Amino acid sequence: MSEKQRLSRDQIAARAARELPDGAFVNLGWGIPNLIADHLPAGITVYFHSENGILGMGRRAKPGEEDFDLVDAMKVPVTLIPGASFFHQADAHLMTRGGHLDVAVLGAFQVSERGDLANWKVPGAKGAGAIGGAMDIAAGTKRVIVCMEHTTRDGQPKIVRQCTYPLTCLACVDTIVTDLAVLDVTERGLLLRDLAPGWSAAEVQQRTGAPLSF
Amino acid sequence: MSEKQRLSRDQIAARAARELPDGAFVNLGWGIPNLIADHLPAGITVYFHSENGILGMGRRAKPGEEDFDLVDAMKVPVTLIPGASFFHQADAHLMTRGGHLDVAVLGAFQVSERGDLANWKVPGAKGAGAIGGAMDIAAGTKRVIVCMEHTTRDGQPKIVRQCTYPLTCLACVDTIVTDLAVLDVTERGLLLRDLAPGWSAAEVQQRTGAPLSF
Amino acid sequence: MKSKICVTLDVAVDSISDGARIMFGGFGGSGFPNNLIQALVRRGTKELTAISNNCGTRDGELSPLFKSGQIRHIIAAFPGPHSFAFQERHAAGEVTIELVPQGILCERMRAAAAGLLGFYTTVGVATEVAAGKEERVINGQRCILEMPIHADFAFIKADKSDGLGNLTYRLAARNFNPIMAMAAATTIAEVEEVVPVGAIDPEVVVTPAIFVHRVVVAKGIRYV
Amino acid sequence: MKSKICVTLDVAVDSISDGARIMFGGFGGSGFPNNLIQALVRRGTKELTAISNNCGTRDGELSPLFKSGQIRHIIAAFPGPHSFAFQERHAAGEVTIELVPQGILCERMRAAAAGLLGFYTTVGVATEVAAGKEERVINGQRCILEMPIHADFAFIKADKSDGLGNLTYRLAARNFNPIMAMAAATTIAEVEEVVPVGAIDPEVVVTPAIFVHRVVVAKGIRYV
Repeated sequence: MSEKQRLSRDQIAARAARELPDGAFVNLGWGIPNLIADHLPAGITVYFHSENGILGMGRRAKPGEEDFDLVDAMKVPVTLIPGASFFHQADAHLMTRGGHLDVAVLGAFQVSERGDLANWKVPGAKGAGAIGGAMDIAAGTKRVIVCMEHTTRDGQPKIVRQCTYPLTCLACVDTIVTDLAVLDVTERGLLLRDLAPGWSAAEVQQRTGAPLSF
Repeated sequence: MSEKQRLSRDQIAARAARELPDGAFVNLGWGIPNLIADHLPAGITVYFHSENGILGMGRRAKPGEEDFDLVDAMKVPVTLIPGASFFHQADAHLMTRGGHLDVAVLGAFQVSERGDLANWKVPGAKGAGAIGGAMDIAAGTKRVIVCMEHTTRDGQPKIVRQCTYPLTCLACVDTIVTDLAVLDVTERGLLLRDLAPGWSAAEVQQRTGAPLSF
Repeated sequence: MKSKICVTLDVAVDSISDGARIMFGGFGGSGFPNNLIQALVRRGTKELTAISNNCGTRDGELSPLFKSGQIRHIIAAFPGPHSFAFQERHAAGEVTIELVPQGILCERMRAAAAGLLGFYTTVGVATEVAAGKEERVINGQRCILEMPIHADFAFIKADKSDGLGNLTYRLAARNFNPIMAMAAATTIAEVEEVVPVGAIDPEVVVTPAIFVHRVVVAKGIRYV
Repeated sequence: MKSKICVTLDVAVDSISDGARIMFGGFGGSGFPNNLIQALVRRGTKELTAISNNCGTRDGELSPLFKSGQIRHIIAAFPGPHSFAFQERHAAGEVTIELVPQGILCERMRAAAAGLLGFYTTVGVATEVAAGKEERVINGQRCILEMPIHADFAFIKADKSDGLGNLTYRLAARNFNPIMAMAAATTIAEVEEVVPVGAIDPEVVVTPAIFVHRVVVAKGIRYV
């Protein structure tokens, strides 16, 4: 029996985009979150923040219009929207750590039922690892949304009772948007708020390493 | 027998001005220090710093050219010299506390032989007192010069073994310029480096509450 | 998207409740949000904690709020020689003050802005300022632990705002305003002029819009 | 008054000795002092500690200093996927790294700049970053003590300098450069252009001249 259709990475991003309020200041992390800017609902303006000191990033630069002094945190040339501003990296992280951003959308390897986040290092991997801005962003942002596949490639749950990967931050995740569902981290555990088309709560629970309430 | 001639406040300021190196970044405190800008030797450029976020203050504004958004820390309208810059008060004090200023010249009630400074509160005075920027400036600046009268109005020494006035900062003063002498605070105590015209070392010692070396 | 531009000064301060902690920008007569202060006097909000460099001039800056008895506690660096209204209330025991070195005042507000929980400094060691504070030695230097200063509101004065709340300041009127804008939960800016979104060069914005929640146009009032 | 303008890149780096701690600005390919880095390769200074967001690209940014074996230790937030020269030296045990969350890296440099002796933060609590650090609870929040990062030199990249060293930056090339300029004992700036003193509006100076000790003109080099 082959698996049912899951949301594509772009569809996950589009679902997460619907979580962003109009006028919000938002940081997008590596991976699926970085696709969100292309999926904003019509009529919504979001001020995207980049750790290198930009508020108000617009769409990616088209070929020929790139300015390599105007890049996002993934090194991609971007554009500005009206009302943008520049500042230095310490002020950029004063914004993240100090709770000034409305929403951060981050990728993850694992999220625990209490909202612990692991997204910077694979256990046993060679090399030094790479923290970047994720720890400051996760610790400080008012609302942290994780976008990821619901399970690993070999079908193991990425939503677990306790993270086994090196932690990024304790109890920081508020919402998880996956290819199967939208979950909120609440004081009473994980709450299933939305399902991908064609999926049942029981099927999602089966693929989740922690109990869900509905 | 009347006292010999002492240096005037302007003469003290002029003597202190000779301590400032060309190109130095300098903060001037209340009282005699505030007269120093008018007594810079010819050919010397000094970048005066103000706690409200100015580097490169020039002379005081003449009547009619005042701009009340361009005032020094004593609320006096000033001018700028070429190469000036503005920044906010936290960066202004990052400069003071962080050791970026070359020299600060401050007034004082008392200085101890170890360079302890008391300049913010008179013991027993009514009211809340007034610290202002003095504690940050005294604690951080590379070289702190005090300008003051050598004794109180009733002839008591202001240079003492131990301050009896509320302290501003421990062991921060490097040099004391008075109406009688110039003294350096050294590891072996106070060193008499210069005398006002007509005054002898013995006479200065007599009016000083701590032993001097010569 | 809700506009941050308030139609009147009174609307700009209409959500401030008794007991609020409010930062007030300004230094040396420049950069004070005097119009917002007047609106707060009209509103009559009581039991305020004020955070500001000084405690008012003879008639202006914070003095109207001391005259009206609205301020209960103030955190300041330099009360100022003409802060008579404050001095009277303070002498009568109706107002308490925490005196803080000016740079430490900035730094404690910045710590709040930056989400830090405290910092060690040599400033104030062995002085009255150190009373009751944790002291330790780091790298051979005596230092004390200073805690962040948070506030519910910042009242600031800027020169220009765009429609989003990106701010610039005039000359040394900048002073405490950008730091307070970053530190408070809600920042209310009185400005000389609102310009269209996009009219301020992104490289010369001093306070990014993320720190500004309400903007109101009012011609600056200055007190000697 | 001695001029800060250096006639060549080699003169700009001529006082750097073995064992120096050096901050290097730049982020995402923008704002890197690549010309100064090349001068430092020519100079051959060894046993360096580098402080920078990442550890080099395939051929540029810090990689030449790893290839030449001049860096012994690096403090960084994100080594980067193409930092092959670093990765090789690190795997061979020839280079050690301290990995620091990016905002904390900024904040520790700023603490050095501002004369602070340490600060408490929730960032990194219960992670590998907290290993060996003092932990305590403040206002019910677990936090760790982070210490300032000092440096002997900062290599930065700015757009314009006036003859005194007042700097402006281009767009997001600002990134780490202003913070490093404030944090290091001696700051060396490579700039696109030197303009006359007075040609930069005092209100738009980003790095005041007090933080800049040497300036050298060099056209930016960029690495993908």
